[in-house]
This record gives sequence, structure tokens and C-alpha cells, in this order.
Amino acid sequence: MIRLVAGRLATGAALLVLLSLLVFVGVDLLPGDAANARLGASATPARLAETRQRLGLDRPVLVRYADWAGGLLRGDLGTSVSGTPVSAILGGRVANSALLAGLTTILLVPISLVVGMWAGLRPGSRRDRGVAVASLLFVAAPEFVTAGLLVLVFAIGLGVLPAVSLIPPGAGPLDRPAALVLPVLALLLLHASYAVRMIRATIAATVRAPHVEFARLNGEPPRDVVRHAVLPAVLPVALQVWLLTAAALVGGTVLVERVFGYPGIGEVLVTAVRTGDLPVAQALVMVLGAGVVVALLAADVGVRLSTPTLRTAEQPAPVAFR
Amino acid sequence: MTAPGLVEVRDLVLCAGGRTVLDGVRLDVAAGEAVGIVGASGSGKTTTALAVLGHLRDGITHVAGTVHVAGAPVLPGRPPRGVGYLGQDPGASLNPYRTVRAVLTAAGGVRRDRAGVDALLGRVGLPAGLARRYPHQLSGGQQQRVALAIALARDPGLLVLDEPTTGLDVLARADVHRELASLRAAGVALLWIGHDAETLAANVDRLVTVADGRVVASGPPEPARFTLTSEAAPAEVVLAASGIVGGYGATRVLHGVDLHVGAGERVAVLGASGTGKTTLARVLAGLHPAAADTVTVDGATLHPDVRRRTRPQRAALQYVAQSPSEALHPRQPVRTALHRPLRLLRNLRGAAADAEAAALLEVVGLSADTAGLLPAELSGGQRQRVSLARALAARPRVLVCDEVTSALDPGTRDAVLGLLGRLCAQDGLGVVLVTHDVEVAATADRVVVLAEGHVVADGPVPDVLGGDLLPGGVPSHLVELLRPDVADPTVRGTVNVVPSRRAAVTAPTVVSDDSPPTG
Amino acid sequence: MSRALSRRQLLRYAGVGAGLAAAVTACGSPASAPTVVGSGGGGAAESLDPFISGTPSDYARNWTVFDELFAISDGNPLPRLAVGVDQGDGAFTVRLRDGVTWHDGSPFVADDVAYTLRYLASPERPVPHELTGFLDTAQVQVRDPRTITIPTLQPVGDPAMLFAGAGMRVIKDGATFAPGGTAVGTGPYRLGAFEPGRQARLTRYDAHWDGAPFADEIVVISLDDPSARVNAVRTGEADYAADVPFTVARTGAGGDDLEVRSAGDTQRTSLGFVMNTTIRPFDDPRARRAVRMLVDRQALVDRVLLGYGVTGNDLFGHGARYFDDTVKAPATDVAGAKALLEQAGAVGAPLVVRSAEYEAGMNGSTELFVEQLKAAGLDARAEIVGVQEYFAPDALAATHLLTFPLGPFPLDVTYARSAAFPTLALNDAELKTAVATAFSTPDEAARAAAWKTAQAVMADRGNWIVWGLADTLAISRRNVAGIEVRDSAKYPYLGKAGLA
Amino acid sequence: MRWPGTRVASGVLAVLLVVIVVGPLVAPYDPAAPVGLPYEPPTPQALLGTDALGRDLLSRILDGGLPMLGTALAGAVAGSALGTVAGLLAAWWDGRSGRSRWVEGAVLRPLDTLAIVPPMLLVLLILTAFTGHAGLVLAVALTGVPLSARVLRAAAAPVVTRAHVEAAVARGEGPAWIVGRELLPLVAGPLVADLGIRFVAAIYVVTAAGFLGVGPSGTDWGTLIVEALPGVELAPLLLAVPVVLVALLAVSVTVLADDAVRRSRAVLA
Repeated sequence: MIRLVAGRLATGAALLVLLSLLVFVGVDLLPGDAANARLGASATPARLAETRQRLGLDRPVLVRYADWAGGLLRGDLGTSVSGTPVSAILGGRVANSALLAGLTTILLVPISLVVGMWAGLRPGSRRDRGVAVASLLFVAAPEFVTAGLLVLVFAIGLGVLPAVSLIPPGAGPLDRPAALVLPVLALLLLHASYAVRMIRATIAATVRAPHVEFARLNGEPPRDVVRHAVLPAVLPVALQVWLLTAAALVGGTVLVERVFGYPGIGEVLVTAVRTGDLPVAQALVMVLGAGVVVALLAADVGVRLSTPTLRTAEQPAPVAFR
Repeated sequence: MTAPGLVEVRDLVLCAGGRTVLDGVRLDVAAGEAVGIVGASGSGKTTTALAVLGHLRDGITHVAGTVHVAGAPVLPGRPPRGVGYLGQDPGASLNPYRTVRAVLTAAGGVRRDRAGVDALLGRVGLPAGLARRYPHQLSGGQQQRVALAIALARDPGLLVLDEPTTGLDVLARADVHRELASLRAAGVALLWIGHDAETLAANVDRLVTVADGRVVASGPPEPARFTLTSEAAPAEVVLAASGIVGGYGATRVLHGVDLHVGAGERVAVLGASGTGKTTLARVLAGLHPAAADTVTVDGATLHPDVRRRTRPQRAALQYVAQSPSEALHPRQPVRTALHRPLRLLRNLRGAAADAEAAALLEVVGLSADTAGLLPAELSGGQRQRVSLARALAARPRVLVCDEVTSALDPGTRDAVLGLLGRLCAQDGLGVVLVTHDVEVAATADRVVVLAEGHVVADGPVPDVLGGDLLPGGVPSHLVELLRPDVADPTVRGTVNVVPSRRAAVTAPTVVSDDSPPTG
Repeated sequence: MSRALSRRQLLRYAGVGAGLAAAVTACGSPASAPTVVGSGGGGAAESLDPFISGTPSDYARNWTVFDELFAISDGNPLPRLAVGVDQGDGAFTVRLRDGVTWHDGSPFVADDVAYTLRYLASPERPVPHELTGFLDTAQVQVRDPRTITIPTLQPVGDPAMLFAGAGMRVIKDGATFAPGGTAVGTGPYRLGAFEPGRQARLTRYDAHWDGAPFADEIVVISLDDPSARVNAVRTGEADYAADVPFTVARTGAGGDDLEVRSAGDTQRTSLGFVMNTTIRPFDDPRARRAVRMLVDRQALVDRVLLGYGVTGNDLFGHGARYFDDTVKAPATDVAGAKALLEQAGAVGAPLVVRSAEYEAGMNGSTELFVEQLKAAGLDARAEIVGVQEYFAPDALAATHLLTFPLGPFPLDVTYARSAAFPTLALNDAELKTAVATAFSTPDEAARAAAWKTAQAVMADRGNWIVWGLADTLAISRRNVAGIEVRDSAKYPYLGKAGLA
Repeated sequence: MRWPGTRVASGVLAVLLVVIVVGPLVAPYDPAAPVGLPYEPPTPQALLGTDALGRDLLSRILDGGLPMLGTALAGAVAGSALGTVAGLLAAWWDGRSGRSRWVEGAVLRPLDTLAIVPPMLLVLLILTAFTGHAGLVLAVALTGVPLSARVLRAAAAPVVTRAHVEAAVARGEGPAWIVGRELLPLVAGPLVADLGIRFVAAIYVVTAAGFLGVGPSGTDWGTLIVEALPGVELAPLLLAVPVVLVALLAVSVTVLADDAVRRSRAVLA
């Protein structure tokens, strides 16, 4: 297990390095640059050149990359082209986005499991179809539309929840829990629906599995069958679904954050990319990429731990070539 | 029927999607009686057995008739108490997520303590030490005996057995048969759905034959015997393989195997699961890279990789795979399956190929119209015949057959084996018959027994397969050969754990970066 | 301000990006929400440095914390920290206000102004300040604590207007604006808690030289999404949001205590297209005039602005002093336009109209404008790009028309900006002379005449199509009062705001 | 399990496709030209009312299906095709050699770098580089390739070891026959399903890009949704019509993709 984790971490780190290089060079190739964006209508070729020199944009891209990578190793995320250290821009925002993603994931686990079981234990029943249709609809609707409708209903119509996430300076979203309700709800409707679909399908398949039929035929009570035979089979899949959802929520909160003016990374991410603020974009790629790598690693380890055939194998599972 | 039976099935009619599956079945089992049900695939024998348990699989509806167990109606949906069930695939029947102890502790809806679990294991001849293992850490025979222990958890007066030894190799089969025999002796009634009448004969009091959802015969079984013949006529050697060493990654499964086949000779390669039989066949066919091997056909050495063999060499040695469902491309008609080798290996096309294809189909006992059909429109036996015809299309000198009959019902199996015999006799074809089935091996001229990747016996059929028969029709001499380290084959607790292939397949398959390794 | 404003108030103002929302509430009830102003884009990059200000929230906050030498009020310079300016030879002398103190209690002196000038000319700055093109900041002389002499690099006719147009705030001698630090100004509010891109809390500075402000506290909130700004006010979380979409005016404020306010005629934003005179066909004045004769300005106003605005006269600078509103846009005359195009040899020439949505309605107006050109038989096509690459010089040089919005800035600013890019500029000797004169002459009448000439040139053969003057709308609680417009209604001056 | 939704979904999709393909031909007005004032309610002349610039919503809806379908389909097909090539390569070499997994290392691992970038970030980066529909197509393709490759590798792995494939190899069939006739027909189910999923993701990317202000303008349904947001209180139909259409498209394709997976399992069973 330790070897597995170490191996995956090494792979993840290698991926992040490759990724940083790709993005650094990629963003650099974009038309227009930070100097253009900063000067806007006041740009003249002379001022552009001067600004580029001041920002160090006139050096070769690989030299700038090496500079940046060196800084990263010392824990320095660099300086935004606006002159602000990247860590100051990202600091609290990454935590806020993580809070949004984390809360959604935590709520999603019991909801998707209960709803998925409620529907999947009776495959083809009316409630099963109801859940299937509802989850499909929520998966199909863009979350910013869902979020907008939630605002219309709960904030403007009923006036029970805030329409925007106004978090005072020095406070965190947790100090204003009401502000979290609608953003989390909007994210939940999308991601829980996806999780419900996957878990429902797994349960429906497991209910028909031979080992479940065998247990039933030999008189195991239905509750025990669910607890001992169905749930353990669903768990590895559910774990994967949950952690993959968590990975998707890393950077997947952008649209909802924008609707609610939530102080997360969403707005920074959009602005940084659009204004060619390379250091901020780079740092975000690394932070988010690392988040995804960790979530995927957790999914891998979780599946191994929850699947006896994999857990007890000293080596990768035996080959099934014939 | 005067005495009230333990099981009374009366005029049972079950339908699935408008098709009648059971058409007025009448069946009785008295207390302590062992009744066998035989019939071809799809004849309704499994459906009957499940109906006795009050269980109808998805899509099956109860139309008419009654099923009573111990005087109580069980249909619809009122499962009887005191009936145990054992299916044919123990690897799939056992809950892969729980240890044997956890399963047995709560089996049958009754909680029992450690001693109770050990006692249950003892009843099926397993040591208590096995309880901490997961199902995939058990051999096939042990798995099936654990499943039997679960079926016994409620102390049933009746056991419903659905082909309980079909998926097992010779050793496991012997073990399970022995335990079932002792239960029968203890007065447990058995409703045993069997593969073929011969195997069941020794185990049941009465044999019921079903066909097309009806009971067509019922009566005492005839004791089985298979005839061991030997026509060991020395012939020129067409296939010679020596020093085959191979495996997967670091795991070695073949340790220097030698094999030779004469023209017109059938050589069976017999062994338990995981002894490297299939690997051997694939090494011969050039489909599996071996660490060391020398394979010659008619004296010419073949390249270990089939893709590097010459065209005549490829044609000379043909391989027929195990599963009829995978042997043929599900979207290509039989014609394509036959035309391609004719075109590539014999340069026949157009009308000439059509004529040859028709001839090949006739050789394997299929009509010429079969050429236009898709595999899904064929039965398992027909598919296996097409698969044989495809191999024969190359005009091979040697045919390597890997468990070609294991998925077939007995009638079809005998027909295919007969066909192979004819081909040997008529065309001087050498055949390698890889099998785990003693009855199949018994039809060969010579038997090579493989254990732990070594050849442990090589000789004429009577020499190797002679001797007393253990329950389940396994010769005791063979068991000694396969278990050289265990003098008494009935000693409990096999040490060598064969990783179950099915266990790997049940691993979750959500697609992600980190889906569990499959290789 | 005849209204009596409550003294105990909390003003909430939220902004991020392209718009601004402000709200004011009484702070007597702690449950009441803060004041809001909205702005957009780059929220997290918001800065306390008034010379880096880039978002409406930045402006709203920094304009309240700091004071400028001169402000613009109704198009005219309004003395603030300066009380007057005297022209000299190659330099001018600024007289400073007495009795002004910084938020830390120290007195405001000429050295602060000198430091400010050096600061904004520092090579460390990411962007050179536009004043560095006019002032020789290295040679500034402090005469006494109330007097400072500033040499010029080129003649400056109206220094007060130069400072007002540049919006130069004065910072304290030695000030730096490290992230996480604070800002000390002379303005009506001092900076309290601040988190870039989220909120700034501003508390009343009672010792302000212009009289104590009204609200106890102003909260400036950054919100990127225009709907979010409106929603913040509608749901009572903010009191005022500036620069809200026209649809809000159409739907109504959404509550009895809410109203949609317009900043008024002089605060309208001029929206238009600029023709590239460096390439065909607009190097020919007849082609320029022809297109100006094709545009249906009213149709654009009705649709892009939903009617919240009026048609323009093809001149930027509406609302500024010296703006010539007697000029009329050419009358719509499709036949005449086609004749002109034929004379110019421009019939069938492809026209690319480049646009980016850096001001609401830019892309919409481009789409409709292109439709109008097509309807007149021209081969026009819209090229809609991201904000970042909009000003990429190569692309600008290859495009025929581009969208261009300008606020009610002084004409100096308007003409300087529109000449900054070769593609935007009109290369016309008479225009250049007139603008140079207007910049440099200290004589009021001469300046007025020069601007008149410059605008006449633009009206005759210019490359501007200013089709509309857009209202600047805000949504506000009815009791919010005292919100004034200085530089732009998109980020109003909150120094006198309060709850009535 | 028989799922009646499949038939309903096929019907809905068929109707939508007809609307999408025929739409531009039957649109009553030029979708780009204003026919009235903005946000007019439905009238006999403009059956669904007018949009934010006074253009006929019905005409824009009818005109906007094809670009949306085109963009989404092109992106989905490109992503799926690249993924299929990578997945088949990995399944074939790694699955058959039984020893090394170097193709996975050389082909799938680099794709993983794409997989760990949050899709919205990837979309933003790509759309900044390549504006317009080409950028969207590329964005959809690149966000989809890693997953498609894994889906296809998983689907192809059991197929490459099937006996009929080995028989084809053993009798000396060339790569064209093996890939085109032996493998592709059997991974077609997962391939179609993956394509469906990519397509739905593409629709999402198109709308999300518009919401973030980086999408191309035009009449495609995603853009219509985004354009409708500011005026939703004035003209709810502006939002409701494209949202419902997009949701119907996404749901019906998802249902059919699920069905394709089910049926492909049946073929291989």
C-alpha cells in the first residue's frame, strides 16, 4: 500500500511538472499579453515595449519558466503582473473554494447513497424511474442556470436566503453559513445527481448479482442482504464516484461562484487567464492539479482498501490472459 | 403419489416474455430422497429448481400450478424455510466482500458463535483455519464447500443443487461429491440438477428428465461406466514440443514440459485448474511468449510468435479456443469466418471458397445454410463446430483444442469428440485435447497429466485413468497423480490456493485514472 | 445637499468588474447589511495603491480614502487639495490647501505632493502614469509646505484640468502599498478592514477638511456579476449598486424602497466605432462620411440601450467642457452614402468590425451595426474577440472598424487617448494643430476656439461614429443620498453619501 | 431490463434533429436582423417574442441548432476519435504482449496531464488561445480525450484477447482487417456511448464558455442561454426555450448512450 501511494504520488508529481511546462509555454503563445491587457486603450507600441521589459516579458519563455519553477521550489508562487504576490491573491480564496467543494462532497455522500439505494434496490419501479429522470434533468441543466433559478426562488421570491455571498473581510464563509446554502445546493443538484446515477446503477446491478441471489435463496434476511452483500459491493464504486466528484469540484465551482459572487478562486481564475496573468494562472494550475491528483490518489487507495480481492493481493491482481 | 412428499410440484406453468418456460411440470421429492433432474440447456431444469425455492428470476411470471414444500405453498414469493441452495458457480455465489467467518456467522439469518462456525465448516470437511479467508483466497472446491456450508446453515431437510460441480476441476469435484454423498447418507433430501445422467447416476435415487419445459422421463438411474479404449498405434510424429518454460511476468506456470503427438493420434492434456494447461496450448499456438520452447511440426521448427511463422507453418498448426461465445466474431457471419483462412492460408476465393466452406461445414456436421448465419443464431455446439471448421479450413497437420467441450452439454460434447475422432482417423490429423474433464480425456488415445506445470504422467488411457472411481467419477489413481504430496486425497484443507480468475473480474470497474490494474 | 442626513449611518457599497453597486444602512441595528458598491474584473488583484486602481471597487474605495489636487465636477476642475495654480515659464506652481491632515493626524504638506509625483514616475511601477508624459517629475521644487513648482515637458494650458483629468490622488510622503498593509489618505473615510476582491470597510474621518462625512461607515463590496450586484441590493444586502444593466430599469427596481437612478445627461457614456484611417477604404474621407451616413443611430439606441440614452453626434467628449453639442451627425442618406462609396472606390470592400465586451453592449451594437451595413449592401463582418487581445496592435492595424466607448472625460483625455494608437488616430494636420493649441494655451478663449476647430474637423472628415450616449444607471435604496459623480458615474464619489 | 425511456429518447432526439437541420431553412426571419424592439412578448409576427436586441427568438432558435450541434459534434467526434486511437493502441500492445505496459506509459500518461487540469480551466486557456468555434471544438476535444482513451482501452482490453481476434492474428490478417473488422465493431457500443457523453459535455462547455464571457457569439443555443440571463425577468421565454431544448438534447443523448452500453454488453455476452 505504501509503495502504491508513493508510486502514485511520484507519477502525480511528474504529471504536475509536465503540466506546468505545457501551460507556461501554452499561455505564452496566446495572442496579446499582460502588457496589452494592462494598458488597454492607452497602449502605444513604445509603452507596450517598455511595459513588457518592466514585467520581464521580453525574456525567452524558458528562462521565465526556469525562474518561476525555482521560486516554486522555494515556496514562492511568484508575483502577479499587477505586482501583488500570487500567494496573497490566492490564499484565502483557495480555502474558500475548497470549503465549497468540501461541503458539497460531504453532503453528497449520504444523499447520493440514500437516494441511490432507495431507487436502485427496486430497479424499474416507479420511484426508480422518477429518480432516474430527475437526476438526468439536473445533470443536463447547466449549473449556472440552476443557480440562477435558485436565486430567483429563494432569495428574490421567498427572501429567505441571501442572493449573493457577502463575506466581510477577516471572516470566512463559515461565519455566514446562510451564504453557503444556495451555492452548495446548486452544486449538489448537479453533482449529487451524477453520483446518484452511478450508485443507482451499481446497486441495481448488484441486486441481481449471483452472490446476492445465493444469499437470498439461503434465507438471509433482506436487511442483512443489503448490509452484507449489496453495500460492500457498492462501496468501492461509490467511493470512486465520490472522490472523482470531489476532483471535479476542484475548479468546478467557478460558474456557481460567479453567480453568487462567492469569494473563491473562480473569479481569479477567469481574470488571470483572460488578462494573461501568467503567474496567477500557473499557480492555479499547480494548486488545482495537485488537488485533483490527491483526489484521484485517494480514490485509488479507497478502492483498494474496500475491495478484498485487491487489498489482499501483494501484487497487482493476477492476470486474466487466456 | 400416496405419501405426502417433501416437495410437490403440480402442473407448474411459468412464462418469460410470452414464451412458456415450464409447461405443466409435475415433480415429487420425498423426505430423504435424492432426485436428479437432467436435460439440455434451456429445457427448464434450473427454473424448476428455483421455483421450488419460491424464486422466479427477472422476467419470469407464474401462470398456473402450485409448488408445495413440506405442505406449505411457496409460490408466489413465499420462500420455504428448511431448504438450502447450492449453485454452479461458487466463485460468484460467495459474497466477495466478507470473510468466510463473517458470512457463516450470520448465514441463514441466524447468528452463531465461533464454535458454531467451526462446526458448520466441519460438516463440509473444511478446517476452521479457513474462516479468516476471503472467498477469492480459496480454491474452487473449497469455495463450493463454503457455499454448501451456507446452504446447510438452516439445517435444511432438502438441498437444491444446481449443477454444483460443473465449474470445478477433477479434484474439487471429488471433494464436493464426497461431502454431498455424506449429506445424502445423513438423510438430507437432494434435488440435484445435473449436467449428464452418468455423473448423477451414482448420487441419486431417481432421475427425472426434462425437455422443453416438460418432464419426459422419470425412473431409477443406470449406473455409469466409461469405456477405456486403447489403439496405441505408433505413428510418425507430427508435433514435437520440448522444454517448454513459460508464465506470466515473474510467475512461472510451466517448468519444462515435453509433448509429442503422432499423426492420427489424439493426446489429452489433463490437469486441474491453474496447472498451466491453457498456457501450454497457447505456447504451442504461438499466442503466448514462452521463456523457452522448441516446437516442431513435421520436423520444422516453429517461431515462438505466430506472427513470425511462415504461411504453411501457420496453416499446419491450428488452435481452437475454449469459449464458443468468444471464438466467433459476433458481427460476422459464418461465411466470413471460413472464407478468411481459406483466402489467407490457401488462396481460395469466390466460388471455390464457397464450395470449400460448404464442404467444411458438412465435415463438421452442419448444413451449408449455416454459412449465412451469425454466431448469435447458433447454439453453443454449433458455434464450436464452426470454430473447428475454421481451423480445418487451413488443412492443418495438428489441431490444438483448448477445453473445446467444457461449455457444451453432454450430447453436444460427445458429438464434437466423435467428430475429432473421425478427423484423426480419416485425415491423419494429430489432436491435442486440453481438458480438465476425465470423461473427455478418456476418449483420447494417450493422456498427459499436468500438475504444477510438470508432466506427472504420460501414457495410454487405461494406464493413467484406470483404477477405482471416487464419488463424482474421478479415478483414484488420477487423484494420487495430481496430489502427489498428499497420500490420502480426502485430507482436508488444500494448501495450494489457486487465485480465482472470477475474483479479479468482480473488481469494480469505474473508469478513471486509477481503475484497478487488470494486468 | 439640502436633505438632512442621519449622522449615524453605515454605508454599504459593493463592486467588482464593469459595474458598481453601493448600499447605505443605519448601523444602529447590527443586523443591517453593509453598503455595497459593485465593480468587475480582477477583483483579487484589487490594490490599495490609487495609481494601480483598475476596478470600479478600487476607484470607489481609493477615491474616498484619498483626495485629489483637482477633481472634475460637471466637466470643470474643482479645487480639492490644491486651491489654485499659477502658470510660469515651462513650469507651474500649485498652491495647496491649508489645514488638511492625514488619517494618522500628521499635516498634509507639499512634500507629500512631491513624493506622489516621484512615486507615480518611479520605474518600478508596472504601468507608467499618463502624467509622466507632461511633467518633469525629477525637477519638482517644494517652495514651502503650501507651495510646489512643477516643471513641464510640454506646454500645458490648463494644469488644473490636467490633474483633474488624470485623477491624481495624493499619497503621503514615503507611502508604500504592500499587500496586507493599509492606506493612509486625507479623504473623508479611512480604511478599515480590507480584503481584495471582497470587501473594504471605510470608517468616517471626522477631521476631513471638507466637513465631516455623513455615514459612520461605508462598506465597499466587490461583485463581478451584474445580476449579483442587482440582487445584492434587491435582497437588502447592499444599499446601492452602480452601473447596473438596462434591463433592471425596464423591470423596475423590484421593491417599494428601491429605485433605479440615472446619473443624468452629462454622465452619459459615449458609445461608438472608430474607423481605421491607415488602411483602405477609410483612408478616404468620402468612405468615412458614407458609413456615418448609413448608421441608424436611433435603432441602436432603442435596442442596445433599450432606449436608456440618446443618439450621439459622432463626437466623443459629451459632457466635457468645450464639447460642441451644436454639431449634428450626418443625416441618414443611404443613396448619398452609396454614391460617396462609389466615388471612393469602396463599393464591395470587405469591412471587419472588431469588438470585445469590455463595456456592456459593445458586442450587441457591433452585431446590429454589421446588420445595418449589410442591409446597405456592404460586405461587413463582426470580429468578436476576448478583452485581452482586443488591443493587440497587429490585429487592430488589420481591422477596419472597432468599437470604442468613452466616458465623459475632459477633451484633453478624449483626444489624447484616441490618438494614442496609430490605428485609432486621425492623421490630419488641422486637427493636430488645433489639439496641440488646446493643450498648450493658457488662454481660455483661444482654447475654446481650438477645441471648436478640432471638433469641426472631426465632424467634417473624422473617423468617429458615436451613435449613442448611454445612461449610467444605478439601483439604490430610496433613502440613500449624497452620492456624487466626479470622474465617472460608474464609480461615484461616496465622500458625501449617507442615509436620509 | 427494458427501459421505455430509450424509445422516448429516440423519438425526442429524432424530432430535435429534424428541427435542428431543417430549422435554418424555415426560420421566418434573418436571425441576425432586428425585427422589433428588444424583449417584446410573443406576437403572431414573432411567435416567441424578441431577444435583447429585438431579433426574432424563434428564428434564432431555429438557426442556432445547427451551429450548436456542429460544434458539439465536431468536438465530441474529435475527442472520441483521438481517445479511440490512444485507447486501442494501449489495449492492443499492452493487452497482448502480457509483459510491459509501455504504451500506456507513452500514450495514456501524457493524456493524464490533461485529465488533472480542471476542465473549466482547460477550456478557458484554450478559448483564450483559439477564439470562436474552432476553439470550442478543440476545448471539447482536449477535455474529452483522456477519458475517451480510458473508456476505449477498458472496452478493447477484453476484446483483443478474444479467440476470434487471436485466430485472425494467427492466420496472418493485416492491421486494417484486425482494427476495422475485428476490433471496432465490438467496441462500437462503448464508442457510441462515449461519443454521447462527449457530446453532452460539449453542450455544457459551449454554454459555460458563454457564461464566462469567452465563447464565440452567434445564435447557437448555448449562446442564446447566456444572452438571455440578464433579461430573464423581462422575457422568461428567452431563457426557457433554449434551456429546455438543450436539456432535451442532453437527456435524450444520455439515455441513448446508456442504452448503447447495455446493448454492447449483450453482444459480447
